[in-house]
Amino acid sequence: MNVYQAEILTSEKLGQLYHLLIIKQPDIALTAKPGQFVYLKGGKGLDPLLPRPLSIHQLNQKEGTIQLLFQLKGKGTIGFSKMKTGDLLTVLGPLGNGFSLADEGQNIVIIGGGIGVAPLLYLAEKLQERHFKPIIILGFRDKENIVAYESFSQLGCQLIVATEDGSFGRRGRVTGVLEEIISSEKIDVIYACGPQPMLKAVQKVAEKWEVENCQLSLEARMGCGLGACMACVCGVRLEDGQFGYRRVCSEGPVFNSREVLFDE
Amino acid sequence: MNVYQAEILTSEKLGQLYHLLIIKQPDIALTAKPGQFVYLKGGKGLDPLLPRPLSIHQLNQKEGTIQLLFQLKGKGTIGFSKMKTGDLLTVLGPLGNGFSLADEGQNIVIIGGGIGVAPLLYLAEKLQERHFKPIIILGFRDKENIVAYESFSQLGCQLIVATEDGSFGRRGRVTGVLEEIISSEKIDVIYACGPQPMLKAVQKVAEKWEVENCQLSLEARMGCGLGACMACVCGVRLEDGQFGYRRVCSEGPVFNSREVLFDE
Amino acid sequence: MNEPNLAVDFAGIKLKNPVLTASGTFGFGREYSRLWDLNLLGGIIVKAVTLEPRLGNPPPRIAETPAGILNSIGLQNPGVVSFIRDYLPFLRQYEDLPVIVNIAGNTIEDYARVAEKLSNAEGISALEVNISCPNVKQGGLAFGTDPESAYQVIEAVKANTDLPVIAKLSPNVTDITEIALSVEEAGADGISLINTLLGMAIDINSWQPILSNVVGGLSGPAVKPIAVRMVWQTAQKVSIPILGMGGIATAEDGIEFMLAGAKAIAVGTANFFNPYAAPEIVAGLKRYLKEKNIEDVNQLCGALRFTKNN
Amino acid sequence: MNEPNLAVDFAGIKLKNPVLTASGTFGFGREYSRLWDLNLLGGIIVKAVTLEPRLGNPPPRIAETPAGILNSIGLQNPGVVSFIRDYLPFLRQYEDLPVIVNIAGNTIEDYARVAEKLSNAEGISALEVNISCPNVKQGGLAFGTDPESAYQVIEAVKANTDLPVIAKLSPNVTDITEIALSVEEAGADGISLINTLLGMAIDINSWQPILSNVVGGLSGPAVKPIAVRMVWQTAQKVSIPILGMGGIATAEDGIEFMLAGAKAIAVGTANFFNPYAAPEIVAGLKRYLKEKNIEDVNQLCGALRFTKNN
Ligand SMILES: Cc1cc2nc3c(=O)[nH]c(=O)nc-3n(C[C@H](O)[C@H](O)[C@H](O)COP(=O)(O)OP(=O)(O)OC[C@H]3O[C@@H](n4cnc5c(N)ncnc54)[C@H](O)[C@@H]3O)c2cc1C
Ligand SMILES: Cc1cc2nc3c(=O)[nH]c(=O)nc-3n(C[C@H](O)[C@H](O)[C@H](O)COP(=O)(O)OP(=O)(O)OC[C@H]3O[C@@H](n4cnc5c(N)ncnc54)[C@H](O)[C@@H]3O)c2cc1C
Ligand SMILES: Cc1cc2nc3c(=O)[nH]c(=O)nc-3n(C[C@H](O)[C@H](O)[C@H](O)COP(=O)(O)O)c2cc1C
Ligand SMILES: Cc1cc2nc3c(=O)[nH]c(=O)nc-3n(C[C@H](O)[C@H](O)[C@H](O)COP(=O)(O)O)c2cc1C
Ligand code: FES
Ligand code: FES
Repeated sequence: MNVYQAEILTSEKLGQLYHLLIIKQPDIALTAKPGQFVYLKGGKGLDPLLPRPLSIHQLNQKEGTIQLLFQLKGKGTIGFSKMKTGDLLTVLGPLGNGFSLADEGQNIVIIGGGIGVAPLLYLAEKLQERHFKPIIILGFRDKENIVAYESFSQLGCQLIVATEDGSFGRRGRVTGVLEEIISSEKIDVIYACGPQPMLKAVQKVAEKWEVENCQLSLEARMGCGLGACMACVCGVRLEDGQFGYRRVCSEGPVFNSREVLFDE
Repeated sequence: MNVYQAEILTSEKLGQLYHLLIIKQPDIALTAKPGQFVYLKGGKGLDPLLPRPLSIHQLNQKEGTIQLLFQLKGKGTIGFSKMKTGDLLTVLGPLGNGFSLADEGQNIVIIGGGIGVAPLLYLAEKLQERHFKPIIILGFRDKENIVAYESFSQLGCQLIVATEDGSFGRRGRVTGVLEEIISSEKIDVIYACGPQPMLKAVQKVAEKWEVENCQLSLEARMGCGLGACMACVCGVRLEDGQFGYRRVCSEGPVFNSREVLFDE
Repeated sequence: MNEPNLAVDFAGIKLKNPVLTASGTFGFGREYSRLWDLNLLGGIIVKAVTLEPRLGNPPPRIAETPAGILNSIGLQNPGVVSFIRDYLPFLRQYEDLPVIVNIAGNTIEDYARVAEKLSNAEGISALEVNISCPNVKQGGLAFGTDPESAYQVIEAVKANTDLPVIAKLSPNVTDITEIALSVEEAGADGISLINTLLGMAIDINSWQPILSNVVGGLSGPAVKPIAVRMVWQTAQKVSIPILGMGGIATAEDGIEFMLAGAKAIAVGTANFFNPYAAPEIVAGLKRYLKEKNIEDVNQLCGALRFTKNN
Repeated sequence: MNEPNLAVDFAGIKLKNPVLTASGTFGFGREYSRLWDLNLLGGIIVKAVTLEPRLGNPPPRIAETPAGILNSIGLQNPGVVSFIRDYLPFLRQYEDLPVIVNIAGNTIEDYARVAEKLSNAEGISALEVNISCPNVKQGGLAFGTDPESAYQVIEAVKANTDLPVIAKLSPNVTDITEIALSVEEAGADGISLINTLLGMAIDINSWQPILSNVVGGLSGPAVKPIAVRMVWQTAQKVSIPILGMGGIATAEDGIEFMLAGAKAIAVGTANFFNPYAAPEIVAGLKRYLKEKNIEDVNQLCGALRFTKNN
């Protein structure tokens, strides 16, 4: 983990809502694990002031590159999308703990909602490499909001896409699909990333079906990105049963769903 | 005068210290007078916050372009120099009163010091167009600091360059050269732009040799650039003989040297 | 949906929209009128006017700071007589442009006399009493940081005018609500929040202060969070309306102030880096209301919601 | 020219250079130690330590504002016992790294007890007494805005420690020098200026405050002009040394503070957007002194010059 100046190799607009950057950073490409993220700033200016956390969407160790897939939300992400090939980004990373990989022979479901699919591609690929056959469920509001479908479908895993309005794939929510699957076959591991309401619903399903290893990747507004400032906490049930706060940047972003206490 | 989005057509580094931008802005190119300036900002970001005042160095009415010549000083000017061809600048202008042109048959000296030469090229050209034969004196610290020499020498006017260390042209200050000239021929009009110590010295020379029409182009830190905020004032002797403040942005930047009271 | 209502009633002044320009950043209107129609504004607050003409402070009077500026203009203005004679008639040409005159003075008596003179002029909608200017040696800030003095100034102004009186408070205080309550008690019809924060910048090459007055007033986006907080705190305590300002550069910024409790807003420093800021904010506000299906801009005022965590 | 001297003596603490890291922005040092050698620092000021462990405030705890941030961490920390046992030993590995412990409490008694406990531990160079935290319901800011309470806290801490005591003041006051004089009289050996300014940010989509604690502390480059002004004002009045902070992100910023009168400086929010900020400032300071042919960094302290206009 360190701070690097990384060159933008590719900058690609994906529809109105999303953007993909490929940047050159061999150290991160060599060491990053699925679920880890980088803390990204475009230059030394004070507007915006803070870096932005973005997951490692995909990486290529041979070429020393990493892919960042993001939704255009505000100053930070829109700023990144306007940078050009050859421009330098300041990258702190890789950060966070990442997903822990499943044990041999386990059945896995990967669930992503909206831009929450970002960290799941590299995860799915890694799992495939290790001969797991994860089922991937991706949910989006509607057809216009779909992102990274191509990349996921090229993996050759079982892929189910749901949209809330039914404009593409199945109609409904990903957690509906998840329950269907769990009720028909035993699932040992769930990996999930997406908006909080989705993660809450996944947490409930995991609890109901007693899936012990349900890993949720959380988001939080960050200060340092390193674990020093205590800005990015989420509520958890500590080992001793007490309520406490854990840092998403350094103790997360991935937490076991049993320990996460949303809304506290 | 209005706010425009102007495209950068040419962005050229001139040595370590200076930069030249050519931007497309037909309205300004059509109406700007020598000595006027624009108030320039590179995008909507808050860093830097304020626009920067830059003189009209040269313009091309046919092509609708204006040239800005500037020294790299801080965030603002360095930021402009990093912008690329095709990028848009926000330009408020043309602003200020500009130089008033001499009466027919008058003898003219134009004096510039350092980057103060910027507004003088367009002035000199305009004067030439009207068949004046201005003598141009440009002063720089040393050879490395010389800028726009080519453009001025192409005018075909009498051009004298002085450097403080004698590394190019004559050794010494522009005001020394000015006094030499004035003592040998009658000068009716002086136009000057440059650092304050130079302008003060020019003011003294004009007073001593009773050159009534000595026009100094001043600089001041600005807020609005329009005359509304009273930030950019310089001390002057008012018509009634009293001390007062005048706005460089709207009542200047060009003032008659008799009214300017430096250091007050 | 119909066009949303943008009109607000501020302390008895009818504003066709809640967007004004802040005193000192917009002169007496003439300069910006060359760029756009001042009738687009909810109202204009002109530069501080004093009893006698004021020279102001020596330059440099402005310094740029991160997302802000420091100024030490020092109330340069032509004096109340010249204002009424030479500047007011221009503004009176605009039929639907409430003119609020910012007034300042060295003594309570000064304030009273300026108020009196302005009240006899035609075409003024309200007085904004500047008890918060950090850039003058006498009066100014001193009045705005002491509840008792603040009270006295407002009381004296009220006694000398029939116009609505808006007290403009200084943020350089421990407890803004204490001063706010005091001016409310003194009869103020509204409160302007905030004037500038006292700041300083140093040139590390010359080792001198950048401003010749050494210290100056900080304004611009940098101060917005402080201003929003003060508007919110004050709105909990007073029942007179608040005119919010401090770093407003976009409609989004303005909406923050209104949700915090401001009934109207003023655009200051933003005029300098975007001369179209004020009319753009009016347009942006309208767009926001439409998008959110809100019929009346007044619905924003103080509408801040709290989640259970708060 | 020889290498310039960077060492300063701050309230009896020998610092090899005047650059520290500000409390709460640098944890207990471990995280940044993975990036660079903490021995490069003049000293470290650790996160506030309280008598009992603190949970802190619910998230969100941070919001970005123009050139600044708002935080409402709420003093989450493991408590003084755990600090001494679990965190201090790590810092003691660094031979030449003065450790200053920031302390906070709900009551004067709390402060006294924490001070006492820390004084019995080894490897602490000084205590920085936080009487200015805006993010806790009890104590915190209330102590820092009243000269009398400020006096009492510092007096109580002094009575319970032999370590140098640095009073960390709140900028949310009408007159910073009044509080500064009060803590000096109470025996403070130094003054830290400034803690955060109370601010607020609102999400205009949800109509809720961004911070779950509603208000938070503003820090970062945005506040620098206010901090420099307070350092300058205070330096005119007190004779104990000042530790300047508030928006320092570059060596140039640090030099401004020293010229205004700070003897040492601390880097806070800048650590977040440039994790190498502190060592870069040390290097930049050295470069500046060399370029200007200044032999000793102490020559900068309070060296502000005035032109005739001032
Ligand atoms: C560990 C982690 C990984 C992430 N990975 C991705 C990813 O791969 N792709 C992607 O599109 N987004 C990702 N996000 C969310 C992304 O960080 C935000 O969308 C982004 O910071 C928004 O910045 P902005 O300036 O565009 O928006 P603004 O709303 O203007 O941001 C304002 C401030 O709020 C913070 N903020 C706003 N939304 C979020 C959020 N959801 N999470 C954290 N901070 C937020 C910003 O960082 C900034 O400080 C991730 C977040 C975390 C915590
Ligand atoms: C009417 C006028 C015309 C000018 N024309 C030119 C020109 O053609 N070419 C050129 O190189 N320079 C010109 N200048 C000076 C130029 O505006 C400054 O060099 C520039 O603003 C510096 O900005 P910066 O961000 O690079 O430097 P910084 O020092 O970082 O600027 C900080 C702040 O101080 C202000 N400032 C700093 N120096 C000056 C200055 N000398 N005059 C006014 N404001 C200043 C900046 O505008 C900014 O607000 C002109 C100034 C004026 C007033
Ligand atoms: C250059 C300048 C001059 C100002 N002059 C006055 C003034 O004369 N009277 C007054 O009450 N406020 C004055 N102010 C304060 C503004 O009206 C406003 O309260 C403050 O700048 C905060 O708003 P802003 O951040 O949008 O600028 C002045 C501000 C600036 C920047
Ligand atoms: C996230 C965060 C946490 C902080 N925690 C503390 C604290 O525990 N104790 C304290 O005295 N100051 C605390 N501060 C204030 C800083 O130490 C510093 O005084 C302030 O941020 C101004 O400096 P800056 O602008 O460089 O950040 C904190 C600041 C931030 C941003
Ligand atoms: S962002 Fe600082 S601890 Fe996580
Ligand atoms: S810059 Fe505002 S009056 Fe000149």
